[in-house]
Amino acid sequence: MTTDAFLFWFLALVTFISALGVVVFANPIFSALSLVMTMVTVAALFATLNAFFLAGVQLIVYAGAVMVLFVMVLMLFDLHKEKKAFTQGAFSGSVKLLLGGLLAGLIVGAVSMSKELYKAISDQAVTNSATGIESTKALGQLLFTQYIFSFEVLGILLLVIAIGVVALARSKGGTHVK
Amino acid sequence: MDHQTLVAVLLLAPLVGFFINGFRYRKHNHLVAGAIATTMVFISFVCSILLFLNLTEMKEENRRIVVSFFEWLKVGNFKAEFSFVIDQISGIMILIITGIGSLIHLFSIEYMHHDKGVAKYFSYLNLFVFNMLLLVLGSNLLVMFAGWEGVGLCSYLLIGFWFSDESKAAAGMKAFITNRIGDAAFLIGMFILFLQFGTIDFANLNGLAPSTPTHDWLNPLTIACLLLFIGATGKSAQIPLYVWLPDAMAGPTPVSALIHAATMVTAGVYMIVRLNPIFMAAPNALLVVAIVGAATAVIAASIGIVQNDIKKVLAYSTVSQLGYMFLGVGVGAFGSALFHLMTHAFFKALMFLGSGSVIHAMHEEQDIQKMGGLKKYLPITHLTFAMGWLAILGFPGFSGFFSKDEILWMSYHSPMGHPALWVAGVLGAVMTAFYMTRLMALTFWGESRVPKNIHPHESPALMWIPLVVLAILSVIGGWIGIPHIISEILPGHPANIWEHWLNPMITKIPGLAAANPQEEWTLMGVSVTLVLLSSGIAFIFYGKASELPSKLSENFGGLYRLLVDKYRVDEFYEKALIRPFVWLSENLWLHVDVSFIDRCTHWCSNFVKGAGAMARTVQNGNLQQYAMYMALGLVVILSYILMR
Amino acid sequence: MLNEAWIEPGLNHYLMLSAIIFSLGLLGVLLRKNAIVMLMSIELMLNAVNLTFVAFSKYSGNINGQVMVFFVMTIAAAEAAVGLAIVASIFKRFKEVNIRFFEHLKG
Amino acid sequence: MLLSTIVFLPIVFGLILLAWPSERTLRPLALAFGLLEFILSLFLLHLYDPSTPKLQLVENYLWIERFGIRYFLGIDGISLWLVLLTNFLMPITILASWKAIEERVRGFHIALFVLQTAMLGTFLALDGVFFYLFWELSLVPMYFIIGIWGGTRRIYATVKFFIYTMFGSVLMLVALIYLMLVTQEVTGQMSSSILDFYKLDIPFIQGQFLSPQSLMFFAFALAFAIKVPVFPFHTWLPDAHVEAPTPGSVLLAGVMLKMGTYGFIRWAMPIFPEAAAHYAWVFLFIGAVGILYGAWVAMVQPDVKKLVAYSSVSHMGYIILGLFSMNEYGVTGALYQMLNHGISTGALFLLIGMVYERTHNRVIAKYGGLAGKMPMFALFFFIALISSIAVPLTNGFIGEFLILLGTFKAYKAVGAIVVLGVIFGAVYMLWMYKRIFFGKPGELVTHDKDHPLHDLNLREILVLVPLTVLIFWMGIFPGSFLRLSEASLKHFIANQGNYQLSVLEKESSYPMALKESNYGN
Repeated sequence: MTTDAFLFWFLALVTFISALGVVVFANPIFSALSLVMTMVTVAALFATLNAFFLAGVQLIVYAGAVMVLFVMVLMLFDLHKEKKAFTQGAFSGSVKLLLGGLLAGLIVGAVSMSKELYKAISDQAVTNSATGIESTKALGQLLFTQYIFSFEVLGILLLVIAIGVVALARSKGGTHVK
Repeated sequence: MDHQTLVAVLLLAPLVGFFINGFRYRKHNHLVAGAIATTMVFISFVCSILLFLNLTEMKEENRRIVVSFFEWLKVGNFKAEFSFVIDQISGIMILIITGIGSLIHLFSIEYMHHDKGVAKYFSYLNLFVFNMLLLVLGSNLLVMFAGWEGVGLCSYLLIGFWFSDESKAAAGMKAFITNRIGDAAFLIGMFILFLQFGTIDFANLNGLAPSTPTHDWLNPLTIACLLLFIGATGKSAQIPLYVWLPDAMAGPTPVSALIHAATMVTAGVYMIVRLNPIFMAAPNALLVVAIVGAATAVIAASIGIVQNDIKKVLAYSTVSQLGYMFLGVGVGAFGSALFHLMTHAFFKALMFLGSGSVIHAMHEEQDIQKMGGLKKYLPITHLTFAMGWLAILGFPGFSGFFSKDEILWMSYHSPMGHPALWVAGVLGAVMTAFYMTRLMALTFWGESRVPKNIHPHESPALMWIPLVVLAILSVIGGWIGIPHIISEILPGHPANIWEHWLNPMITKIPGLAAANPQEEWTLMGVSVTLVLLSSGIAFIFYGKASELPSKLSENFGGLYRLLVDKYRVDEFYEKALIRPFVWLSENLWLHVDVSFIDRCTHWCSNFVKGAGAMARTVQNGNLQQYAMYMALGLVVILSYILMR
Repeated sequence: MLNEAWIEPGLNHYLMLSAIIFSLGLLGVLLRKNAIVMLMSIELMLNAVNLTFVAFSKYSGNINGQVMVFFVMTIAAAEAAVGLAIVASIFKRFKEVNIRFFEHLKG
Repeated sequence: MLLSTIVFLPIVFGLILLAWPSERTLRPLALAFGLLEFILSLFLLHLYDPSTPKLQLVENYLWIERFGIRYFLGIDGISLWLVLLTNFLMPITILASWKAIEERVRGFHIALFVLQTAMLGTFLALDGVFFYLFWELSLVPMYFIIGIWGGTRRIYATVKFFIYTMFGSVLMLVALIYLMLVTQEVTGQMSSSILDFYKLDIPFIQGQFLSPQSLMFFAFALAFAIKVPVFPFHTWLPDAHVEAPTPGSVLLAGVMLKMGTYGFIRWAMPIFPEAAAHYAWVFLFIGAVGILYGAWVAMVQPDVKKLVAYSSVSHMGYIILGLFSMNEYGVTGALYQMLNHGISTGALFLLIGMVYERTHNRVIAKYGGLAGKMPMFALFFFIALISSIAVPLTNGFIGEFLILLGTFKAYKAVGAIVVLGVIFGAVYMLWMYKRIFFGKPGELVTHDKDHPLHDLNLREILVLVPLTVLIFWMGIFPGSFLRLSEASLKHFIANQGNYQLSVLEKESSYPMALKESNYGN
């Protein structure tokens, strides 16, 4: 087993467990912490894929900012441990579980059976794969040349959302009089 | 004045009167309203006389005045002009209508003087005269039908004149609806004639009538004639549609005199006489007419025997006399029927007005059991009423004698007649004599049974003048139609003016044998004797207070009750026709309309609603369910792509 | 017994991992009652997608995939912010974060 | 341009009313507009050439080229009188709503004017899609008129009315689209002009219901039958009438029902001649049943407005019967009866509305003896009534007579049965009249000593007099009306199997000459 392989399997395992934790923990705080863990491992997986810049962003934006937001909100709400983490309905619940399983199974099965895709792409990858610094540079170049318009639009979107969120948060909870 | 103007004035004068009095419907002055109305009808009367004189001056071959005003309705081949014809038949009719009409208007002035709606009353009366003139003058079936329905409408309005009394309003409605039944048949008859001959003009129709009569019951002509006759039974109160006429006595008495005795009810007879060539071509229909006429004459007379309301007695008498007219028409004696129509108009109008005078004197009391001995209080009324009584009896020399006798004779003698019809006719005459004498005796003769609080008094001059005029007419009116056998024994041998006058308009009865004078004398003698005998019996019964009538009624209790209940025909109609229809209507409404059709509609809408509700459960606002559907869709699409 | 080629991580491994995490996230959205946890599950799903992008980007040598991930992250952050703000304002009003409760807000 | 002006002017009026600043002068302004429109439509009488069955005053422009949909307006002897009837009733309706409508006056008048445009458009449009547009548009204002200004169950009634009629219209739309596709197949150019529809020879198989022509015919006929409404589809009508405000009832009975019968004579019968002839018995049957059924059910109605509504069912049965007797008497009578019914039933609804304004009740049993309190009202009611029961010298008689004659000529037995309707018509009307106007004063007539019932005032008399005049005018001089329709109806009867219409060329017609002389001055 190579280092790469070990790293991948280890990270995959941790990611899976922590993702599962997000879904199954009854206490939202634990879910949030599991999510942080998932973010971090996904960031690490990015790094194994040579996307160092994205790994950084993932850590800063997600694990840092977004998760802090979540945790803050949770703290703000001061939720008790919920008695029931899942919505009611045994039938619909099992259907949902089945659907989730089916979806995962279908994709996994499809991917595992597609040897050709793997081969064709991975052969190419060996020759074309760029190193970390280069990839960050290329990303920046792309962002500010080809995707400049989308980038700016995104900026405006963020601005709008920032204002909207502030407006929402300032409202006294709903439009109706109590 | 030319004919057109004369006819226009004749027709429009009553209409103008209608409008004038109609617009002053709030006014209460009976003299003004009455004067306007009477003048208008009198103007018509003058026009009628002028026209009639014009008519007499014409040559006999084309003795007719035709006046056309405008085209009323023209669609395809159907053409109806608003045109009027004055010939031998309608010439007499307009004289009767406007003449008697004027007298009755005159009578009404005093009779209605304390009524608030007097202007309204006179406007209705004028409208009636207009419509009646329309009926008799119309030169085609459609104009006649316009008048036909118009008089029915006026009759409705006048019967229900005192509308705040529920039963009077109901009587008016009954009259109109019964008439409507006849009118519907009349319409179909008109359609058949039109489709058969392509015209509805009387002159053309009569000209096109086939000369060889058809004996087929299903021949269109027979059916058309029968349907027209049903129309006539409605208007002229024959079996089976006579029931409205006795109820129609709810109206003011002069109205009964004008509409329900003298003019409107004779419209059926007039119509058949008008179309006599057509009817002669359908002898089967005439047979039905004769039988119905005879039956009506007998049955109505029998009911008349036991009536106690003075106007009801006269009403049944009218029905019975109309039966005679139809009997005459039915045996082909159109001239005699028309003759009886005229004399009946005289004496029945007289008697109705006389009864009006009595009622007026008795302060609206109509029960003859509460009268008696009125002779000394109402001498003029009594005298004139007695003239009418003698006339209706058929007392020799009085008008009724000539006309009735002729019908009886023809019903025996005519090849279309039958001795049985003659017997029925005589039976009717005998009963008529009985109840009329009873009426006279109970009202005018014998002991006074007048309640203490009523003080009868003779009517004012405005009321008795018409009575006198009509009485004179009742007496002498028959002399213009003296039968041949009588004229032979009279000095100067007066000709039968009537027959001569009408001759060109009346179809000859085929195969009519020459009269056997001996036979005729015998039959006349028999009928007159029986009539006198019967009135004698009635006089014995009712002239003085007698036990006999009550004993008789006890002994024949069943028959008596049946007569008093008028053979329970009204009850039968109520049970057999009216109730089932109301029942049907209610059930159709509640069970078909509301419960079935509407429920089907609701079922449809509920079905859609239910389907919608089912579809809506999918969209219940449960976010996770939506997400589940999304996932489901994703799985399905994915598996479809992979399985392909 | 593990196949040597199978143990060595490749594109397929990343894709499978991403599919599994995505499904977990989906299940979280479908099953959890708490609206905030649902939002977190959405983040999970987005991360799974991001992982796919990056893996494809690596194995196809095409940097465009990473650009897309960059965008997705931004959107995800925005979405989380808005979602949380809504949940927060509802919570302030009703003291409730149960997603089934939210459906009563219609009308 | 005259027809376009007539059709769309009411919309313009509506817009003006929308912007009109003064609430107080709203009604007089609307009345003036209504009168203006009526006077404008009187020019039609002047410009119309009655000697030809051709379409006149035609405006024909391509509207949507791809589907061959045209802006196509034209008038002939059939639509002429219906247009005049609509415009005649509108000012009367506006005048009658003076007291009946007290809330949202502005909106009400706008709805009326929109309705007027829709109705006029329905009568004048000669393009399938264009016709359908107006046909459906007419539902919208009526929906609001009943739904906003109606009685207590107005929502139920208006929704029922809307969905019922909509249901039929949708089938008609399907048939319309099919026809357009057929024109494309036959001529290569899709068209929805009625003239092209007339030219089509749609396959018809005797006795086979599923042949295209029969299906199309019934799709059209159902839409029209519901609107008319004939017997089994009539239940929306009593509800709609009872709940509608007086002006709504007047327009509904007076004009909107005629849209259905007009549809038969303009669209369903000539486009599908074989099917119409072959299935005439269906309509004769439901027409005859409708006459008797409507009369019987009317007889026992406790609510006077419902009674008149059911009498409409009966009267419309006559019209259907006349149309499907397919001879000149029947069809002429049917056209005439359309006008009569508009006038006499319109008058009855107006009268009922007037007494309702005074007593706020319509239950017959609570009336009685009204003739003593309101003699003038009783008189006008009686005139409308005798027109409704077809007493000669009123308009109703002419129509009913011709229809019965036509029916009897075509089918003896049907004619003989239907004549009974004449009797029952008199029965229910006179019985109602007796219960309301005669007898002892009922509780509604006497109950309020402080506010005795007033007889009609000047405005109400003004509303009724034109109708009364027309009742007698149309009854005594029917020729002056039938004259203008004669050529068209004759053409309709003579070419039953293969009905075609053409457009009157302009240069020969009188209006151009008139215009030139005007320019000369």
